[in-house]
Parts: sequence; structure tokens; C-alpha cells
Amino acid sequence: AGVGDKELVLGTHLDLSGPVAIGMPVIRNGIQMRIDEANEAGGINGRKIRLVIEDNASQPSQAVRAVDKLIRKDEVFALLCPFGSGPNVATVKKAVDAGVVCFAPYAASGLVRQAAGQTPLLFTTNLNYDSTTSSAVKWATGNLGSKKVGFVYQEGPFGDLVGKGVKAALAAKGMPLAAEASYKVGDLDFSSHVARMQAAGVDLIVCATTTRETIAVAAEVKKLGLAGVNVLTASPGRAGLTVTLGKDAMEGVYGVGTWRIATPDQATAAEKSWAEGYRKRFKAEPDDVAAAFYDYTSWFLQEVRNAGRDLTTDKLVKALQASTFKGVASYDTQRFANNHIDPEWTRVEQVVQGRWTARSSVVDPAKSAL
Amino acid sequence: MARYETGFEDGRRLLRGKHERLAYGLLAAALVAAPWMLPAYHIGEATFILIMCVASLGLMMLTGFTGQVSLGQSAFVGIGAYIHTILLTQGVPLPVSLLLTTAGAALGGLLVGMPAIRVSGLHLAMVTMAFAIVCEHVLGRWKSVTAGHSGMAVPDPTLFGLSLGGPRAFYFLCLVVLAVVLILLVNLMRSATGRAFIGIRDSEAAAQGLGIDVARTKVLAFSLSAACSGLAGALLAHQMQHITPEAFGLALSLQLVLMVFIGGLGSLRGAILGAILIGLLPSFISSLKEALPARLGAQFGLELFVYGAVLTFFVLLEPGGLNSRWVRIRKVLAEFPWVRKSSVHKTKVYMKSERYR
Amino acid sequence: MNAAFLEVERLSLSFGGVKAVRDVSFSIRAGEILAVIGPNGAGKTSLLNLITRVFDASSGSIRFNGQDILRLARHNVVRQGIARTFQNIELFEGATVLENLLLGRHRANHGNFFSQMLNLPSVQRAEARTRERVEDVVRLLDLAPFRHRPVAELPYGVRKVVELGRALAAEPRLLLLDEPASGLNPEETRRLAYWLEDIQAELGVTVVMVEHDMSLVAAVANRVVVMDQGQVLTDGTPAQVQADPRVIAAYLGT
Amino acid sequence: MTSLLSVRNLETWYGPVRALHGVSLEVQAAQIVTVLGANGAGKTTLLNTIAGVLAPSNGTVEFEGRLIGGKDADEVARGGVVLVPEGRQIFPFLTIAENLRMGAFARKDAEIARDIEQMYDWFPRLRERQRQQAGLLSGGEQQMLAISRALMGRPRLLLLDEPSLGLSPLFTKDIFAIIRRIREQTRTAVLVVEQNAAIALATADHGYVIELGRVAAAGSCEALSQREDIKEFYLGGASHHLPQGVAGGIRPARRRPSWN
Amino acid sequence: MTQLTQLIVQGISSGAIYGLVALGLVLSYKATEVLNFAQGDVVMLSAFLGWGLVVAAGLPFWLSFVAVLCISAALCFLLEAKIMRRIVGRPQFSGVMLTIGIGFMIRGGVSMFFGPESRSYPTPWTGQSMQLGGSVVAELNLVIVGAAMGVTALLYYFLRRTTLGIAIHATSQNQLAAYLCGVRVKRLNSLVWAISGAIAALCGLLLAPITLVDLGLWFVMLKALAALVLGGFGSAPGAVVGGLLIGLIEQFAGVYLPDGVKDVAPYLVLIAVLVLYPRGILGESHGRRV
Ligand SMILES: Nc1ncnc2c1ncn2[C@@H]1O[C@H](COP(=O)(O)OP(=O)(O)OP(=O)(O)O)[C@@H](O)[C@H]1O
Ligand SMILES: Nc1ncnc2c1ncn2[C@@H]1O[C@H](COP(=O)(O)OP(=O)(O)OP(=O)(O)O)[C@@H](O)[C@H]1O
Ligand SMILES: CC(C)C[C@H](N)C(=O)O
Ligand SMILES: [Mg+2]
Ligand SMILES: [Mg+2]
Repeated sequence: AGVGDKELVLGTHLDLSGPVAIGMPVIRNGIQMRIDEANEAGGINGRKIRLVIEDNASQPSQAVRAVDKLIRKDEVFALLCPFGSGPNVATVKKAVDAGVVCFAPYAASGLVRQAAGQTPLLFTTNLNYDSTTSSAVKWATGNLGSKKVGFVYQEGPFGDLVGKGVKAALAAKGMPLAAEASYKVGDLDFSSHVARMQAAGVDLIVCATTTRETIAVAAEVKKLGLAGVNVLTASPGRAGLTVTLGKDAMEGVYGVGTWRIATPDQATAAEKSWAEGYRKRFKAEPDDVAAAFYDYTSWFLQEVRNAGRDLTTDKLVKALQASTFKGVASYDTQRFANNHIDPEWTRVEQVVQGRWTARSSVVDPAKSAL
Repeated sequence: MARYETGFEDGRRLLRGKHERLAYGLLAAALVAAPWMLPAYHIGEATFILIMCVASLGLMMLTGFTGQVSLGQSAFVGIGAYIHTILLTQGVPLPVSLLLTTAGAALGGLLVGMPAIRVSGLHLAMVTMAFAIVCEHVLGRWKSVTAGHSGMAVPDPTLFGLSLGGPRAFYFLCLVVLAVVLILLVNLMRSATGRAFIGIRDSEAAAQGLGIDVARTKVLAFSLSAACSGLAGALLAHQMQHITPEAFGLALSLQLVLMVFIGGLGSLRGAILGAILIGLLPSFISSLKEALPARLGAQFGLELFVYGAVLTFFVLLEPGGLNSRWVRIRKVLAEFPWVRKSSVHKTKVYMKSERYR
Repeated sequence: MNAAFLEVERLSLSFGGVKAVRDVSFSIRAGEILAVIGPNGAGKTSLLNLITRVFDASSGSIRFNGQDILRLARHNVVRQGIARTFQNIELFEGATVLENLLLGRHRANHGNFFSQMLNLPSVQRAEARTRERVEDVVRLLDLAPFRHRPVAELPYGVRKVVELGRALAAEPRLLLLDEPASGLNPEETRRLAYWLEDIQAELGVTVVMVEHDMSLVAAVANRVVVMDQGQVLTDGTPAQVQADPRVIAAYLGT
Repeated sequence: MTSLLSVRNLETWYGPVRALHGVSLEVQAAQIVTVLGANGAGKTTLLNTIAGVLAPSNGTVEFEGRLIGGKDADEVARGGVVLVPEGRQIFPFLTIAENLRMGAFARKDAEIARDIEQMYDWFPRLRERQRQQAGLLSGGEQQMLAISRALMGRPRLLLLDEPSLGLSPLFTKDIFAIIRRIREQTRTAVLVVEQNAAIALATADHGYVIELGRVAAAGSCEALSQREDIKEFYLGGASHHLPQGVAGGIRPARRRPSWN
Repeated sequence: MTQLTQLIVQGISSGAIYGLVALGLVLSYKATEVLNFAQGDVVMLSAFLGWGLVVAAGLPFWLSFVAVLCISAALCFLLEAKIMRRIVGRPQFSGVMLTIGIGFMIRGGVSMFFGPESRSYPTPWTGQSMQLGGSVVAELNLVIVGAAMGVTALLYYFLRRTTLGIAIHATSQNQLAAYLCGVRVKRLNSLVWAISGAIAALCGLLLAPITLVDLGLWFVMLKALAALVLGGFGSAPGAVVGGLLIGLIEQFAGVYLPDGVKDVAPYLVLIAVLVLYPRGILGESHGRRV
């Protein structure tokens, strides 16, 4: 379905009105930019791409309705980068059961896989929060000498999964988790979370947080003058935006890098031209998350082209499974193994003078330690 | 056609006169035929609305008739959804599970209602809201039972080995449940208990003076509305296929309150009209978005803005809710050739404090 | 049959420092009409509130038909056959006159709520009976023109009658009326007097009525209790109390 | 000669229902005027419309030569026309003293405290209870409070809707005596709606009878008191009292209820 | 020990914000018996306006501060005068519904106009902290506490001691009677809403530097509601006490109780308090007689 003579219909659902709506513009821009480029170049195999965006408000129930609509009314060919662990876990089965490809959901990949059951139609590109965080925590205990680790996390699949990683890393070292404190999306005040960490005397706070919360935790640590306490944020908090917004508060914070954040001076030619294009199109500063989603869209469209003019779901799945890709924000070339991105290139970074700066080499945590 | 009552029974009859019987007959036929006339997507939407009707009928009992505002209805929907899912995964057959779920939610309503009736008005709204927040939190934290925030997959509904999971079959399941609930509630409302509800809403002092056990009746209303909500929750679980605690948060409570309010407090028909309106709103908004110029349509917050605007519009312009509009239209139709433009004379109104009740 | 039907003994009620009722004792025989009069703030309404258990007495006892009322749960007072009206009118504003009257018969309704939901035949029969009784009241009080009018838009006088009707619909044996004639003009008061007579004579209902309109009191009351400052000042026939100089000084004026 | 208040052809609707069908009436300075009428005749509606609580859809209300019809009630009150509404609209959670002070809200002069004392003298019960929440007063006490609160506004025209409602006979007499006294002392005109027609006609100078939203009769109080129909309906027959034992009276036949 | 003082200071300052927002609610509730669910959105809007004036328009902080207060006040004034007035006489819950709708519109409008991204702006207090009793206290916290105390004291005086304040009470108890006493009810109501708008703006401007200028700022509304009810609906000091209580409960539950209890602790306390004292902590008891 969704494959017309002149048109290919894709769908996605993002949190346009819920608690994480702040993060959506860049995601949408990234996807839209790549699709516009493709359409300006005459479409793919003679088909223009049309993307239907629905709102899921970060709510599974609303996501179910959105996906229902996308599948039954818009008859989309695939879901491209739908947002949120909760929404995706709730909807992915519905989508793949209806024969719709689900590509690159921005969600806890392991859980989405689990919810989807055995299916070739789901392709996950989001590095697993547990394995990546786990190796970063191991790195921290080794390289920063962290002795007591605390954990601040968002309630929900995302936080759970990061927590799994943290605990795994600590278990491997025979360390207990010194303290944990959870918050709900939308919470504003993190003073008690940090106070809890302080009371437990931790020297490393691992955060399963997104933009605003990462900044809040970092700022609170600074404010209390907790010397010798490091903050390590899981991948969603490690974004360019976090630093732009958090400014001084973010200085010195560690993050789990899962895609490149290029700064103007280290940018390659490809990155520069991408950034130029982004600035022109959206009259806004380019953003690493936008780049990442531009990449995922690129990857998808690349294989749509490779699947040929007589596009079918089967052909696309075959093409994707056989594909390799390296985009503007990739650390290195990647492909799909069992429909999950492979290798899971990761590295630890730290904010130095307002920039995410590498602190480790890029590795695949499944194969070697950081 | 004006209606005359020629006996006591007329006043209690469900359908009065040929016209009503015909109209409701047609409506029933349309509802039965709908799944074959509608595309699959719209069947799903219709099913969702049917489920919402069940829940909003429950809340209408409590808020519209008994005057107890509850912002905690989502908790009962959630409790229903979880009980049902857990029972089904344990292999309990569907009808039994539906009954047990309803009973469980009713029990929940009873337990919440007993302390909650000590407060009323906005206090009650806040207590129930607090309860809903706590409840959502417990669902999210009680991982051993509810699988926490990752949520649980809901088994397909099956009846005597027959799968009711398809859109059409499930639509009929919901339709039947709604019809049964509606009939039971209509019966209740035209009998002593229903009148007692209204009495408590209008004057607790007088109700007490007439021998109505105010506390017991309020708890009854609580429990009844929780039962309806729980039942709706069970159906909703199937509709969602995968349930997570966030699905039963404050937003759902607000939606339900909006349904009964916009539908028109104090009328079962209102609950249904409200559920239809609020249920259709998201689809309306997303089609509106497509109709708007791309720049405007792609603005963040447009959904929210339109949603708010529609709400504001209805609260301002339909003081009696959709139901009173419906009644007026029907009156015009009934008197048809002799349509009299009722002379509109604005009267001044004054706020009456509800603290002094 | 001449034993005391309602017997109030040394009843007291105070709100903080205010002693609204002190040591009030009196009794009524079945079938009597008793008027309670007294200056404003004498405690007449409080007395009715005590009998219907709106307030809990500080001390004293109320025996109705041999039953100790102060021991009953509030809503059960009505089950004993006591109905009342309110001084400031407490109707169900959102409902019609008919619904108000039907509510008046709440205590006489049968069936638990499951049978009501299923509309079992027994419930249907009970409902039909209820409607018949209510229609009797409508006919008695000439409320037919207002049957389906929402109470909120009726003039004061009619609302008073509706409230009387609602109390009657309960088929009480004891009817407590708080200023039934206030807001009625003499013509309407006369109509009320006829109704009260009917209620007493034909329905055999005992009436306790708080009233300031002496013409009504004189016309229908068998006995009058005069209250002042929470206490019983005197009692007797209407003619006796009207002639009592203390009553004239405190209440009637010259 | 221009009157203090002159109402011409007043029409008031409640939604689709017309309650006043063109009422005209005059009140002269320092005059006490009474309005009589059966239940639902429209007396309350009339006073409410004059006071700006309801908006007239037709007709004019002129006070001291200024049109006040259709103005908001606060403007009318500030203009010197103060209404004691039906149903004792007191502020239930303010104390009695605060209620009285609210009555003088629009006043700026220094005599407010003195006037409050005056009210306490007239209504000693209020003094006893001055620190109590007004909502807890007995019905009659609330009525006293409502009247004295209106007097606190030092009106030039006082509109009273059934002032005797719920007052004891002694107090009813007192109220009317006070009305007369105020008229004497401050030349305040009074328009009073009353069910107790006997005392109203005895106190007032002029009277109007309203039926079904229209003026059915008007005239000086002496003249009105003499009219047979008025005696019959509003004065309750010649004696001002119901006959002892009403059973003998003429009454419509009706089917009697049959329980017991 | 220092941790304890630190927790108390933190609790009081976040509690003061809840209390302030609740104070705004108390005011509009007092005058018009409308529970203004849009208050949280006005808080959020003011934060955005602050950003707009300070960063986008480049105005000095104090000028923007005053301007935002005025704009929010004007907005709430108009809200009452043009919209809320139309539902006078309808059941209390109409007001809740209407303000929920308006709140959605504000939230939607802000995110359409400003976009949903978070942002921040500098204030005189950003990053400043000082030593107090052996623990570190951000100056901002002191400013917040000071502002809350000041506003509460002013309001308390206004509502209790001035004729206009008593008129506000009177108006909410019996609007018709207030009209008849010559109170200019319409103007008074709009004025009260304007004040509550200004308070909301103050909260927005104080909150923004703690968190960020973000659409999620309206969430304080939930805590403020809890504070309002806990303190006793319609009582100004109650709102502040309720706010402080919730702030403290949150801090202490966050550190000393098992993880996860913190989020529900305020609500559990709320339920318990209301079931035991149905009127809240400082709520007036309203006898009703028949
Ligand atoms: N709940 C209460 N709290 C405090 N005082 C009260 C309360 N209820 C009544 N009172 C006081 O008790 C006294 C008696 O009141 P009650 O209503 O019984 O008088 P009443 O005889 O009915 O007067 P009226 O003829 O004016 O209706 C009054 O002075 C009143 O102020
Ligand atoms: N809110 C309302 N809505 C509709 N009709 C009303 C309303 N209020 C009054 N009416 C009607 O207007 C007419 C006049 O009522 P009004 O209250 O003025 O009578 P009244 O002379 O004061 O009677 P009473 O002596 O009982 O106080 C009545 O027929 C009444 O039914
Ligand atoms: C921005 C995020 C990665 C967090 C998101 N809510 C998730 O669940 O995955
Ligand atoms: Mg009384
Ligand atoms: Mg009247």
C-alpha cells in the first residue's frame, strides 16, 4: 500500500503537543529536508515522496489512533522515524501486522523489537540505550575512577533501559547502585534528585534524561558546588542543543555519543554543505539531531531507490537488509544485522568550552570495551 | 408533533410515539449496517467512540446527575484495562473477565468513594485528580503485575473460540456492551435511585430531609460510574492492543469530563453526543491540518490550539451542552410548519456562589 | 389514641455560645395541628431541625410514636413518617415540579438498584403506584398547570406550594411546616388553610407548623406553643395565647 | 411637576416569557407607594427591573429626571435607588457588621459608623450578633439585616420586596414604623411590594395593584382600601382574618386523595 | 545538618513558587468563583514573553520585567472582561472547562508563535549563590521566597483590611447583592483577574531561570492546585502554607523516602488531609442553615 504511480506515501508520528514537543522541530526538519531534496531532484524512481505527520503527544493511546489513521486512511507504505518509546512499543505490532515497514523509530530499540515480535519489517537504528550506557559507565569507573554511582532517570521504557545498562555495568564491577531517583516527563525541579545523590555521597551521576532535565541536573550539581561529582548523560541528553541551552552549566558533563556532533572547525566538506543547506532551508542553526534524522531518512530513501521502480515491501526489506550506509552524522559505516543497526558505534564525550569533545575512541560496545 | 401523556406509563416509556420508535429503529439499523458501509479506518474510529460513550455515560452518572465532579475517572478506566488484560492473560474467558473487571472497578469506586464523599465540589475534583495521579504512578511502578511503563500486550478478544479481534467483530462487541449499559442506565435513571441522584445534586439538605441516604447514594454513584469506566477500560485495552500507564493519565480524565460537560450535564444523550464530538475532534483536526496552507498546517501547537478553541467555543456558545441544542432542534422539527422564532430577550444573570450549598 | 404522638422533652441546642433552644418540652396528639409562634430568632426553625435531625440536640429527647428519634440515622427519620418543608425553600432547582414530587416519595420506593436497572415488573408496579400518589397531590394542591415546569422559574408563592406537595407526597404521618404562608397573600393563605384542614381531616396527618401569620394560626391550629429566646413562653389555644399579655408584648404587638 | 420616579410602559421578558406587559407608575418625592398583586403577578419583576437587576426590553424608567432603565444595578444603586430584593440576599460568610458596611460601600462620608449604630438601635438583635456570620442568622434576622443594609446606602428611593416576609407581627409593625420615620426624617421615598396588604395600605400614600404583569388598579390608599374587590382579595375579607374553622367556607369541589 | 538546611531552603523556595501560583488562583477564585486552569499557561506565556523581551528584543531586564507584568495583567483583564464574563451564572465547573480550553489555546498559540524549543535568558540572579548557615543557597531562591512573602502580605492586607478587599469577598458570596450595594462588580472582577495575571507573570519570570523557558512550565499548575486545596480553597495564607508544605514534602520525600514516592507524596498528603479535614488546613468552615 502507499505506492502510487507518481507518489510514495510515508507516515510518521511525533510528539507535537506533549511533554517532549520541544525536541520535535529538529527531527521533523531533518526528515523533511531529505525528503524535500529527493522531491526537488524529481522524486525517487519517478515517485514523489509525501510524508504524513501525526501527533502522538507522547501518549501510547493517541499513538495507536495516529497509527490506525496512517495505516487505514492514508495507507502509508512505511513509518519513518516515529517518535517515543511508549508510543512505538504500543503501535509497532499493529504496523507490522498490517504489512507496513517501520523504519528507525526513535525509541528504546530493544523494547520495540520485543513488542513487534519476530518480524522482518522493523528496522531499528537507535543504539540500544542499555548496551551503550553500560559501556560508558564501565569506561567511567575505569577512567574517571568513579566509586559510587547514582542514577537519575525518566520514568518509562527509556529510563528503564538505561537503568538496565547501568546496573549491568556496575554488576560486572561488583559495585552496588548507590542511589536512584526518578522523575516524570515534565518535572521542572531536580533539586531533590541531586540532593538524594548528594546524601548518598555519589561521585558519578548517570542521567537517563533528555535536554531540559540534563541541564537541570548539571546546573544543580554546579550550584551545590559538589566538587568531584561527574555527570554522565545517556545518548538523548548528549545533543548539541543541550549545550547551546545549558551554556556554562553543561561544562564538564560527560555524554554517551551515538552520532557525530560536528563543530564548524572540524566539519568535513559534506557536513559543511549539509549545514549550509539546513541554514538556508530553515533559517535556523543546524542541529545534530536533525542531521541524524536526515541520515536515517537518507538511508531509507537510498534503499527505496535500490529496490527499484516496482517497489514492494519485500523488495525494500531485502534491499535494506543488504545495505550499508554512512551519513553526515555517522561515526562510521553501518549496516543492519538482524534488522538492528550494526555496529553500534559509540564513544564517550565531554563538554569542553561549550563543545562535545571526544574522550574515548569510537567502538562497538558489543565487541570491545571503550 | 407535540406529545401528550395519556397515562402514568407514558411518562416512563422509553420510546414515546411512532416517530421516536421509527427514528431510533433507523439509528439502530444504521449502527448495525455501519461496519459494511465504512472503510476500515472509520470502523476503528467508530469503535473508539463507542467505548468512550460507555466511559462518559459512567461519568455522567456521577457528575451530570449526582453533581460530583471527578477528575479521576482515568484511574478506573486504567484499573479496568489492567484487570481485564491480566485476567485474559491468565486464561479467563472474555465474558467472565468483562464481568469481573466491571465488578473490580465497582469495588474500586466503592473504596475511593467512601472517603471521597466527605468533600464535594472542586475539592472532590482535586481529591479524585490526586487519586488518578497516584493510580497512574502505581500502575507504572508495580512492575511485577503491570510490567511497568513498558506496558502489556493485550490478548485478542475471543468468544467461544471465535476471534472478535477483527475491526468489524470488535465493533459489534462494543456496540452490544454500549447498548446494554445504556439500557441499564436509562432504567436506573427513571426509577427512584436515579431521582435520588438528581436530588443530591440539587440540594443535599432537602434530599436528606426526604429520607435519601445521601452518603450511600453518593457512594453508589461513584461505584456505578467506576464500573462503567472499568468496563470501558477493558474494551479500550483491546482497542489499544498494548496498554501502558500513561494512556490512563490526567489527559484521559480531562477528556471524559469534557465529554460530559460539552454533551450537557444531566442527560445520557449528552454523554453520548459529547463522546462523539470529542472522539471525532482529533480526526477533524488532522484533516483540518491538511486543508490549511502547508506553513500554517505544519506549525507546532496547532492541534492544541484548535482543540482549545473548539472547547472554548462550545462552552461559550452552548451553555446547556450539545443535548440542549439537540432538544431545541427537535422542537423546531416537531412544530415544523408552525415554526415560531422564539423572541430572544437577553436576561441578565448573576453568579450564584456554589460554596453556599 | 390520645397518647402523645410526638413528645419533646427538655430539648436543648446550642451553637458555640448561642443557645438556640433551651429546655423545650411539649407534646402533640395524633391528628392535631400545632402552631409554633414566637419572635424572630426564637429558635422555631432550630426546633424543626432538631426533630428532623438536621442538628444533633445538645440534650433532651424526642419520642415519635414511641420511637426515640435521636437514636435514628438521619435519613431514617423520614421512614418513620415525618416530612417537612423549609423556611427558605429547598427545592431541587434543576428538576421539574413533577420530579420534585416524585422525589418526595423516595422512601416509599421498592426494589434495590439492580432490580431498578433491570426495570423488573415489581419496580414498574411500584413506579405506577408512586405516580398515582403524586397525581393525587397534584390534584389536591392544584399544581397541574406547573407539572412540567422547572422549579427555578416559578414565582415564590408557587414554590412554597410545591414544597408542601413534596412533603405530602411522602405520605407522612407528621408534617412539619416552616412558615408555609410567608409570601402568600390573604387569598392564597385562605386556600392554604383549606388544604391544611383537608390534610388534617381526610389524610389524618398531624401537623406542626411554624408561622407568623396569626390569621392562619387562629383559623387552623388546635393548639399554639409560643417560643421566646429558645424557651417555651406559654402554650394554649389560639385565643388563649393571643390574649396573653406576655405574647402580645414579645410577639404580637399592640 | 416631575415625579421622583416615573416608570412608563415597562416590559420585561424572561427568555420567551413576558412577565411585564407595559407597566406605568409614579413615585413622588417623600411618598410611600405600595404595589399589591397575587403570586406571579410580576411585582418582583417590576422592582428588579427598576433596580437594574433585570433589563427591560421596552419602556423607560426615569429617576430624578435621569433615565436609569437598562443600566446595571450598581449604577442604579449609586444613583440613590436601593433595592431590598426578594429572598434576603445577604452575604452569608461576612459578619453582620461587614454586611452593614458593605451597604455603605458607595458612600464616602464620615457618618457610616453612626448609621451602623442607628441600625443596631432599630434592630437590637443585630447588635447582639454583630460578629456572627450572617448566613447563620434565622430567617427573620436575615430579613432585618437585608433591610438595614439597604438603609445604610442612604437611598433617596428605597425599593422593598416583601419586607415583612418571615418577620413576626410585632416586627412587621416596627418595620413599617421605621419606613415612615425615615420618610419623615430624610424624605426618602419608598416603593414597597407587600403581601400583608392591610399594613401596607395603612402605611402608604398611594397604591398600585398588578395582575398578570399589568396595572389593574391604582389610586390613593384610602380609595383602594374601600374597593370591594381589593378587600376581598388582598385584605382577606372584611375582618382581616380568616374565619374560625374554615370548613364552612365556599370551596371548589375536587377529587380527594385517597390514601390511608 | 547542612543537608537539612539545604533541603529546607530548597523546599521553601520551590514551595514558595507553588504558593505564588496558588495565590493567583485564590484571587480569581475569590472574586469570580472561577478556578482558573489557565493560570499555569499564563505563567508559561510570561516566561516566553520575558525571553522575547530580554533576548529577542534586547531590552534591559528590569524594563522587560515590568513590561511582562503589565502585559500579563492586561491579558487577564481582557480575558475576564471579554470571555469569562459570558459564563457568569453557569455552574462552577463551566469556568474550569472554559479556562482549560483557553489554556490549551495559550499553549498552542505560544508553541505556534515561539516554537516549542526550550530557551533561557540571563537574569540578575542567574548563577549567583551565597553561603547561608553553612549551606549553599542560590540567590534566586531568596528572591523567590522574598517575593512570595511580599505578595502574600500585600494580598492579605488587601483582602482583609481594605473595603475593596471585603467587597471582593462579598461579590463572590452573593454577586447580586454586591451589585445592589453599588459595588462595580464587573470592573472589580476584571481588576482582580489582572492582579492574578500579574502574579502569574511574576511566577513565570522567577521560574524561568530555575528551569528553562519551556512549554512544560504550565505543569506547576498541578502542584499549585494541590497547594490551593491543601491550604483550604480560597484562603490566601492557606495557599502559601499549602505551597510551602508541598515544596517541603517533595524535597524530603525525594531524599529520604524510597525512589518514586516523591512524585506522589504531595498527592497522598492531599488526599489524607482532605479526607480528615474536608476544608483543608486553613479553609474557612461554612455552616449552612436550612
Ligand atoms: N448554625 C447556627 N450557628 C449559629 N447560630 C445559629 C445557627 N442556627 C441558628 N442560629 C441562631 O439561633 C437562633 C434561633 O434561630 P432559628 O432559625 O431557630 O429562629 P426562628 O425562630 O426560626 O426565627 P425566624 O422566625 O426569624 O425564622 C438565631 O438567633 C440564630 O442566629
Ligand atoms: N427566572 C424566570 N424564568 C422564567 N419565568 C420567570 C422567572 N422568574 C419569574 N418568572 C415568571 O414571571 C412571572 C412574574 O414573576 P414575579 O416573581 O415577578 O411574581 P411576583 O408577583 O413577585 O410573585 P410572588 O408574590 O410569588 O413573589 C411569573 O409568572 C413567573 O413564572
Ligand atoms: C528523547 C528520547 C530518546 C526519550 C524518549 N521519550 C524515548 O522514550 O525514547
Ligand atoms: Mg425560622
Ligand atoms: Mg415576588
